[in-house]
This record gives sequence, structure tokens and C-alpha cells, in this order.
Amino acid sequence: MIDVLYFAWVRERIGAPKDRVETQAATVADLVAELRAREERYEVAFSDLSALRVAVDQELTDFDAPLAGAREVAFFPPMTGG
Amino acid sequence: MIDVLYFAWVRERIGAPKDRVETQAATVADLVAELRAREERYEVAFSDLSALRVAVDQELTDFDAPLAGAREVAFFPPMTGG
Amino acid sequence: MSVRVQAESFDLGAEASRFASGRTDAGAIVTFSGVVRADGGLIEMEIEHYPGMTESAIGAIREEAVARWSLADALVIHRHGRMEPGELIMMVATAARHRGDAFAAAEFLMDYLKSRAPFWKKERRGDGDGWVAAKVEDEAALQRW
Amino acid sequence: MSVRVQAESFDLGAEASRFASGRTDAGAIVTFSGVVRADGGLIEMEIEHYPGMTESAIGAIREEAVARWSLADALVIHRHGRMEPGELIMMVATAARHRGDAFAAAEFLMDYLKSRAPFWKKERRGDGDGWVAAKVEDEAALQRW
Repeated sequence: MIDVLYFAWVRERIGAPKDRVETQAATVADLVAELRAREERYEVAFSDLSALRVAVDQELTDFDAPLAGAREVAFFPPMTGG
Repeated sequence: MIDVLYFAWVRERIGAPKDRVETQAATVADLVAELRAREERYEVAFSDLSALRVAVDQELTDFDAPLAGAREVAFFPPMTGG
Repeated sequence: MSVRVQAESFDLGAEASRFASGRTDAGAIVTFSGVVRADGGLIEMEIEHYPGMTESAIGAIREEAVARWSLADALVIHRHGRMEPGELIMMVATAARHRGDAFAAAEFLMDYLKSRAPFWKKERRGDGDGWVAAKVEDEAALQRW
Repeated sequence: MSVRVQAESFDLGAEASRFASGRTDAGAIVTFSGVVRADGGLIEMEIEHYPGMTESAIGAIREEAVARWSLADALVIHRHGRMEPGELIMMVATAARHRGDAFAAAEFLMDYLKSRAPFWKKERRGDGDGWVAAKVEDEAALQRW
């Protein structure tokens, strides 16, 4: 089981801040493919990966990153701090 | 009559913060030559012009600057503000 | 505490005074403060963040700045939640022996906070809400470090 | 008063607060403060200045910064006279729409104050007094503007 978190407009499009997902996905990209297959709102949220960033266990990474051992994956748009 | 002001170690070497000088010097360099001829302490203070800066009427300038109409000339080492 | 992520407002003057006080090792202290601008009829800004990751990401950025410029100290305060035009969003402060290091480290911290700390700004205006888009130039600013 | 030359100490926190307060036009506020370092057994620093020229030189530098970076505001406070390690010597503050301008203007002000404002620092140590020599790198820093 992995916690999947969504922030900003990703959260709004999916309509929830978090899912708990049972998955055998090997990489972030595999997890994204599983999520997109779920429902229209996931398909919409993940339609343009270039507009998204991902963190695995609270570390920024990319969509090729392996998920072995991961507890938490988060998807969000480019950050706008400061 | 021109007020000639000295700051920092120039003031210390000359032993006074200010002179009032009757001069026909056309340029700052001419004034320096007159001052150097006065006394040993002036000769020492002005021995290395590359170590000095000059302001005429409170504006930084150089040793070629004309003195026509000037009321105040100041000599000092490179500034160390901030 | 050198990194604070909080909903509450903070007092720039008090923070700057505390940060600067009693330093005899660092001759140069730089602060940067970000303020909500009243551009284009902005009513309110709301900042979302990623609890847990926010603190660790900022902590890592701060450590890197301290190591890279031999800082005597560095402080980062960043708010989340709602704030109105004129309110302070965040501040950084750096202390170093010389001004070049204090300035460079503060700019580095700002560039990284802009694009690498998990905050997202939403603007509320008379004509609706909208997420602030990341700026190409903010991402580009990271290249200089 | 945007330029102050004074013997009295000043309160960084109060100055920074006052400078930043009520701004809805400038999103970025930078302050720089210079502190007397306790290097090499320094007992006291004494700063001599050129009354009259100091104010006009700093005023001109400030005006140039405001024009060049479209600053919403800029403040310079510089002390003269005697001060001990840990005391504040001076500060600058800049307010601009964006951080790049606020940082650049503050660095510009500092570079010019270092080498073009008529102040001279004398250090008093256990083993005697000495005038601080201007640094080649401070003069060189002016070239970038």
C-alpha cells in the first residue's frame, strides 16, 4: 500500500488530497498509468506530465523513479514558493 | 581663498583638518605642488598621489581638475565606507 | 529555530533584530522579505504546502547555503494559508563575514525556495481564483548556482 | 528620511519594520546591515566622515539606484564616530516589485558606499591604531555596474 498525495490543481482536479493505493507498479510512470486507467478525473489530472512534478517519500524525483519500498508518492504542479 | 580640507591619515600627517589658502593655482595638481613646497609635513602627506583622492566642492574629481571658482578642496585616502 | 513553516504572521523587525544581535563574527547580514502585492485587484492569497516535505526541503536548502558560503547563520521563515495584500509571506536572513557571501547565499535561498520548496500559491480576485503559474525565469535562475 | 548620516546607534528591527510596513506595491524587500567584527583583537572602530559631502554623495548614489531599478523605495543609514564590536555600522534597504531588482540595487548601494562615500575607518587594537586600507576587490566590484 502506498499513500498517493495530490497538491494544488492536481488535488482539485482529482477531487481529493490523498488515495491509498494497492499497487505493484515498478516505477512512478507505471503508477501514473494505473491511476489514469481508474477514472476520467485522473485521466484529466495526468494528461500532461510535463506540467507535473513528483516526490517519492518527500524527495523530488522524476517519473522513471522506482517505487520499491516507497511509502508515499506525491504529485503536484511546479512549485511557487518564496 | 580656498578652504583645503584633510581627512583620515592625510589629516594626521599634516596635523590639521583644514587650511585656508590664498592661491592662484589653476588645477588641483598645481595646488598640490604649492602645498608640497610649504613644509616637510605637506611634502610627506602628498608624496604619493596614487594613494590620495580629491574632491572639489564636495564632488570627487581628479588631480587635473580646474580650480576656477572652487571654494573647497579636500584630500583624503581611498574611502572605506559600508 | 533556523527553519520555520507556519500559518501565523511574523514580525520582520523582531526577527531581523534577533538574527543580527550579538554577532561579532559576521560583518554582513542580509535579509529578504516577500510581501503580497496588491496587483490586479488581488483580494487574498492562499498558500498550500506539503507538510513534512516543506520542512525537510527547506532544511536541506539551508544546509547547502550554510556549507557553500561558510555562513555564520541562516534563517528561513515561510508562511502557508491565507494572507492579504501587504502581509509578509516569508523571509530569509544570512550572516557571513563578508557581504558578497551574505548576498549570494540569500539569493541562492530565494531561488531555491521559489522553485524547489513545495508551496503553491493561489490568488483570489474579484473575478475568480487561480493558481499562480511557475515562471520560466525562476526555473532558469537555478542554473547560475 | 531616506538617507541618514549619524553618530547615534540605530535599531535594525525598527528600521526594517518601518521600511517594510504598508507596502502593497513592492513584493521584495532586501536589507543589508554591516556589523563591527571582533577580528584580531579589535577594541573599537572609529569612523571619520566628510560632513556635507557624505550626505550628498549617498543621496546621489541612492537616487541612481532608485532610477536604475525602478525601486519603490530605498533607505541608507550610515554611522560615524566610535563603535564597538557587535555594533551596527550601517544599513541599506531596498523595495522593488521583484526580488532581482531589490537584490541588485542593495548590492549596488553597498559597492558604492564602500568606495565612493567619504568615510574612513580606523581600528583601535591592543597593539595600536591603524587606518583600514581600501580593498582592491571593493574598487573592482564597482566595475560590474
